[in-house]
Amino acid sequence: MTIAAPHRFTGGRRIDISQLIVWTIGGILLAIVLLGSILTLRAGHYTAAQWRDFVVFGIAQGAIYALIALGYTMVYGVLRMINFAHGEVFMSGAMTTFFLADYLNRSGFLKAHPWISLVAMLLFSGLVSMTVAVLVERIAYRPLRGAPRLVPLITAVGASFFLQYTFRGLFGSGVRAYPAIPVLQGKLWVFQKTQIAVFVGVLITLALLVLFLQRTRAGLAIRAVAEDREAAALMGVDVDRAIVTTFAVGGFMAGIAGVLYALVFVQVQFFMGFLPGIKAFTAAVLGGIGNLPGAAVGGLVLGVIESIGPSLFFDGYGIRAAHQLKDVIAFTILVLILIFRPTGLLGERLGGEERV
Amino acid sequence: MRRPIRSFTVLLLLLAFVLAACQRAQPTPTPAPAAQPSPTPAAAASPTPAAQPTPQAQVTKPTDPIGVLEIKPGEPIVLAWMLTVSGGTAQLGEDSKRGIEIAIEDLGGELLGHKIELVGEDSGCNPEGGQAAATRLAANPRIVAIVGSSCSSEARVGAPIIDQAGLVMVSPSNTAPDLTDPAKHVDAYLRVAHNDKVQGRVAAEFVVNKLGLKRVATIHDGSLYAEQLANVFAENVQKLGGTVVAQEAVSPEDTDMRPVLTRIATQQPELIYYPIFNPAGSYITLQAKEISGLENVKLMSADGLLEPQTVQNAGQAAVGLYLSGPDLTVLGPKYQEFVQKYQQKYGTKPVAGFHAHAYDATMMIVEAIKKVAVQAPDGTLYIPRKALREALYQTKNFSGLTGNLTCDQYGDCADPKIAVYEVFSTDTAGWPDSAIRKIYP
Amino acid sequence: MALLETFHLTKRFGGLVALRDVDLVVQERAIHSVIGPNGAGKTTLFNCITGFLVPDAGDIRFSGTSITGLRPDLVARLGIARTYQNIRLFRHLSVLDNVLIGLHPHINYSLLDAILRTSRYRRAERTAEREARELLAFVGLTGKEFFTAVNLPYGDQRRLEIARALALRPKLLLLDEPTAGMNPHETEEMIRLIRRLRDERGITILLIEHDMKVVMNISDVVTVLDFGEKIAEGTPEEVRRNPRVIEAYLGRGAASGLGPSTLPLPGEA
Amino acid sequence: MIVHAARRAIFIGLVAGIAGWHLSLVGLIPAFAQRRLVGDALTFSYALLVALLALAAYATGRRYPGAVQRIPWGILSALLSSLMLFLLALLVTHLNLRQILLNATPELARVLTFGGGASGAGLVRLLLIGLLAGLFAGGLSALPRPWGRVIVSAALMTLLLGLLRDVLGPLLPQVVTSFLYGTAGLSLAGALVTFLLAAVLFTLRWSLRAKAVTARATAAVPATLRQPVTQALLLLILASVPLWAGLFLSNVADFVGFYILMGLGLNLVLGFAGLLDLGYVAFFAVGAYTMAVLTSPEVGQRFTLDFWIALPIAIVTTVLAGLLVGLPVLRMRGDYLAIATLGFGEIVRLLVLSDWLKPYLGGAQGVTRIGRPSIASWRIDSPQEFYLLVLLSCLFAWFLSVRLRDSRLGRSWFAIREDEHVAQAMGINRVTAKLSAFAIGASFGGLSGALFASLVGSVVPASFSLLVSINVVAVLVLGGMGSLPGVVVGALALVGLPELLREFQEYRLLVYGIVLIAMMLFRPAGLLPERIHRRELEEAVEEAREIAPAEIATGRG
Repeated sequence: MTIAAPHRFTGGRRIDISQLIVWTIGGILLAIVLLGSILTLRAGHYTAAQWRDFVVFGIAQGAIYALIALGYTMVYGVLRMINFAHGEVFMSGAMTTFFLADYLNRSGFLKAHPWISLVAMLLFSGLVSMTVAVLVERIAYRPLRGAPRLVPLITAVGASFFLQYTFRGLFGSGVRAYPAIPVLQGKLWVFQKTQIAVFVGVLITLALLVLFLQRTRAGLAIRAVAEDREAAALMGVDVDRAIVTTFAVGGFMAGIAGVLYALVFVQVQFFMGFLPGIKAFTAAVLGGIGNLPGAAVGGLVLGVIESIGPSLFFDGYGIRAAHQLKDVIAFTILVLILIFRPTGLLGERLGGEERV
Repeated sequence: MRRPIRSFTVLLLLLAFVLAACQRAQPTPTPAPAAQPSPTPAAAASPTPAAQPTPQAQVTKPTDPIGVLEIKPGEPIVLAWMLTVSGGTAQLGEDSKRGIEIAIEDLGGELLGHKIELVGEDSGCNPEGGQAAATRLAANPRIVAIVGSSCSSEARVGAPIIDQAGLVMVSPSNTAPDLTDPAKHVDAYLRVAHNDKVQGRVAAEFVVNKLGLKRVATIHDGSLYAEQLANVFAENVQKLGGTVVAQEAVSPEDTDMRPVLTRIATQQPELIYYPIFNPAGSYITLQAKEISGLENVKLMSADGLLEPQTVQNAGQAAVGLYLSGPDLTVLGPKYQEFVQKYQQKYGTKPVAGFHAHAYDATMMIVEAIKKVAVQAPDGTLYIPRKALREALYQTKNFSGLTGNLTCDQYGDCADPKIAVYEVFSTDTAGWPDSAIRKIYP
Repeated sequence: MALLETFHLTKRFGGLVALRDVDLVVQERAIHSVIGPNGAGKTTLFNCITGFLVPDAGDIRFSGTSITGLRPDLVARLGIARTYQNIRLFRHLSVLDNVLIGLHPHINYSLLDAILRTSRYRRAERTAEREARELLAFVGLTGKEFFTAVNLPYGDQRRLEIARALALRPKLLLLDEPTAGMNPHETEEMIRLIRRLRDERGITILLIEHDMKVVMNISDVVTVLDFGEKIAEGTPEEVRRNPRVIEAYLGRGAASGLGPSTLPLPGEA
Repeated sequence: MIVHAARRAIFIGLVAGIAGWHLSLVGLIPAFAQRRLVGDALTFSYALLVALLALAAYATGRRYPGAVQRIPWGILSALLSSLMLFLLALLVTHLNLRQILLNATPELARVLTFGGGASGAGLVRLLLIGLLAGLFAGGLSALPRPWGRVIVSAALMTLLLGLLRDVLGPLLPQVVTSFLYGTAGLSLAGALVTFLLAAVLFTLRWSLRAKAVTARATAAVPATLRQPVTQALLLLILASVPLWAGLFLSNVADFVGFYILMGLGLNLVLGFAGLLDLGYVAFFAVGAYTMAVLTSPEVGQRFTLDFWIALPIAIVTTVLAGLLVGLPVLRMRGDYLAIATLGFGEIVRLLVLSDWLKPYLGGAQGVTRIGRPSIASWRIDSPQEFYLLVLLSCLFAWFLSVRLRDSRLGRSWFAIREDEHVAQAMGINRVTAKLSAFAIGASFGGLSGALFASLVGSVVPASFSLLVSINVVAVLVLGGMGSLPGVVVGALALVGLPELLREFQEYRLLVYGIVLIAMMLFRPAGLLPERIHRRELEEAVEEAREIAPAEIATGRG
């Protein structure tokens, strides 16, 4: 029995006014940005070298975002939750390592063996951050596995503030300045040497991370849990252990990011984790959360947009002190990505979960 | 026995509410805080003219349009500070706080037979902190007067709150011109720090006349102090024949200043003037020389960065940085004595530029209290608040550590001496002499 | 007369075709079953009908008008209610509230009425509560109005889910494996309940069911899906004899966890 | 068995010790060293330390049925914690850690050892106190049902009274004050009397409640609250606050009020509709800035409106802002929603901060000279007078919350919170339900912001940081999401108490962090769980027990 279809449906969901409004707003924003860029470029205040500088600064900042974003993305991939406290994990390494750096500097070791000192600082910072990350997982997240999603999110926010103000209480609210590392002073072509150190550090870390995930049993376990936790458990993977490993690895990278941050920006304080944390999250979402290369790409893209954006988008309109709007750009990108392309630029690796 | 009395007072209070409400409606619509301060004592309003307690005054409690503070025997006279003692600007406020503490110590901790108690609130060097601190201080009815605030932003929102509460504040380190601008000044506000109209002028003279630089850029951080000082500087540079090629802003939380510096570099300035605070100030110091086009630019900041932290944080990059600020080198032997006390008490030389000002502010307040306070035979002390304010405004040739202070009708009391310092070393152990030296005037 | 019709309904997920050209006609006041091995696309069909999924092609008509791509809540308001395979109650609300939420589209008062508690509000709330209690009585949950839904025994949860669906005053009720996890006695009762729904309330029923006994027992029409395609349709008797159906079940019987014995062979009751 | 018990005791002892290290080194314990509670001896620091030790003992002992086991194991872990504390005192005294750890001062060592110092005397003192704390905790928990609780509550009450000396002292009649309080903290006699009085009160309350339970009345407290007499009395007390509270307390009450308003608003969004909004401060900011721009002569068009005209405009603006935030996030859930709203909150703050909008919104310097309300000839000026306005607003918001909760809209929010998918299948329009939650919730925040701006007289961007949002979320979490009385309790505890305890200010965010984590771990429904929910749960459990005891699934609450 076949019936000739009287009407063949081709479109998607019928048009919804709320969606229409959202798309209109998005369109207007895009138009503003485009028009601003055109106006700026036609005015021609900036030389090519300056645009290049913007990109270089953006990449240096973005590389650090990328390193932190990797931690977000890994945890999200495995647990499907945002580790809100990740920015503080990053801060804890940088803050604590200041004292090591300061000690090395005072004792003259830093001058004598800068490379050894640097590696020691990176390792130390990584270990501190790792410990903090694992503790956070153990205390604030693990007991709540299986609770409604809202619950671990709230503890994550709590953990974030707890860590911030613990470090404030321990080390004070003042700003601490890392000693300069002699071999990293000065420029190489258009780059600062510290910036190059950051790129190299990020590349090495990323490579090690990929190797770890692809080539080790622990990495395999993490990937299995990320794919399907129940199935992995049935196959004999120790889920808790895989999750702890994820936190540990993510924390270690955040710690390394902390020292690299200190190389570029020198000053550290207890609040330093908050903004980079949010930005790194933005980067992770931008690249497609749960997707490792995505986090790296997202970080770089965000860094560059932040660096170029204020000049490119707003200068054309003659907006005063456009640089102040840098974070507005970052947050707007975050919101827009979440609205229009929640799977990010490179796509979400770990599908499966419904997000209607 | 007490209960009925209490409820009676409550009733009275209620009545007073209503009466006050009715009364207030009739006169001019100008609210109290906006009223202009009168340089001369309003004879009808202020109860006790400057002299020592008169026999009549000893018997009756004085009256005062904004209230009389009553200090019973055995109760302390409460002075308060409202300074930034945390975060990146902690040294600035801590330094001033020590000035107050030394002043109280010099008084032997006592005034008119009452102990002096010092309380305080951290005002965080931002408007919100000023708002919160002022609100808390205003709610403490025991406070006589306040030494503060540290940063001009704090005062801008804090002063009206203090004013409303009937208190008075003397700032050791606010320098923004706005605060004593005739149109914007609030009655409760005085300061012993210089007005930045002076600092900005001196800085501009130094840059244009002494250094011979013509193209300058300015950066502020959105704070009242920075914004206004940058503006005054810019105006003066233009007056002296220079050009201001860029006026930019950063926010105090920014860490990456390279983009904004690159924007400035497009205009090829010879000097960047950024009168802001730490840590943002140190970020600019650190990052400016990295920018292509700014390799040879001169950097200059102001008293907000006149603290060892600036040199500690920026390290080698700080060498060559110019800093304008109060000139402490021309101060007399009294100041040297003070510094010695400071060193004895805190184990370090003064860590910022406004310790002496805080000392003077405290002493000025104490003088004024002595003038207006009325002592009852039983030792109870009455301090009429409006009269206290007026006494402060009448301060003339008060000999303080920072010079001879005379207050004008808008609350400017300073005897401004501005110097420009240069950072020549990264050694902050013997701050200030080991790291900075005066080069102008 | 046909209450629900689908024409060439197609839905893909990436490369996987969940539904392919499915034509389905559900007659008014029928009990119509959809069967098929796991992954045959039954639940996808339900999701398309209720508006949660937008089909890639094809049309769905309800009482003659197209409802394709309509928002789920509008579909529900037209009179299509559903239950879920793994019970989805409002777990932390009371039994009564669960049903009252089902009545949501039928309660009419404005926000202002609610804030001022006008007579209109009170009347509407009273009527709604009465209806909710009636529905609870209908499914046999009287006396448990103020239990929290999670605290109900399993069978009661199933019944509550049906009561909640009934609160929408549906013309068509989609039941997704209503007897899953029930013991024979409970299953008996559920079958009776489903019959009563049609007989006493005149509701058309579209049913997904794995238990062949239930299917054969109550269905007027059975549609068989396999790999997203309709392979057979007819009375239980016809379907049971259809060789393609037997092949679909027997061929992969072991893999789908549904042994051949579950499919009652001809001649059995 | 013994080995297991010992391991447990040691573990808990160590954990408590580490907690002690943490609290000491972040400065919380030394900060309270000057705050005397009872007499000259008992400072708040000591009370905290003793509480920590007792808690360790209690946590260890509660596993075991009888006092015979409870007490010794409890003592063991309390002693272990004491040892840890002593170790810290030793470290602090003999190593110069101050360069790194701000609070590793000799003063800390003195506080930790109860004045004994890092010497034999200190050790003996600490161990003795550990022993007593263990004994006390073990003994208490071994007492029959109400007594342990009554004693602990009464003790806490006494400590609270001591803590609030400076606030309460001036309020009470002088006779009472001079009897209760010494030069600092409670006098010994005052403490004793307070303790006994409190104990009697708590016993009374307990027996009343027990009676109520046996009488099978539904939940005792709300029932009495609902009685008009109690309500009127409560209202009268609340309304009379400005008469007896003085400037300072009224000011605190105002700020608590602002947070109650915001809490009630966020409760609609988070508690009722289950949408975690981490950018709630945006609405507070919009309300405050609208009020500022409209009534201050400083910015914008240089015109000023009257407060009463500006207020509704501010609320309408916030509702629009609520819709604007709500629309794009309609399709998001959980974490994404939280982050997106957080982004919105920050965008609002950054925009009002910017130089770009400075001519309209005042930039970093904010806006001052904001208008105050006046009724006829009565200018509402002081915090005391403002209190009435705040109280009225809170009551209105409460009233609205109740009415909405009991309406079909409220039910549709609950449905969305419980299961968005099913809610839609039940004919609930997700768009209207969520948007109405956002819009109405926002309006409360806007009202709060407008009042805040007017009371303080100035608005500055820094007042609208993420911390405000977190603060409101913490208020809700502590009180219980969805629970209206919970909002009040949460605001009193998290906003009111820190204002009253000056030393506390610096640690308030640390405490928020602890509250958020601890509540979620140990009491996710909050201190005062949502009422309907609880009532149902109790009844259900009770009745279900009669019907089908085996099949009750334990609910989350």
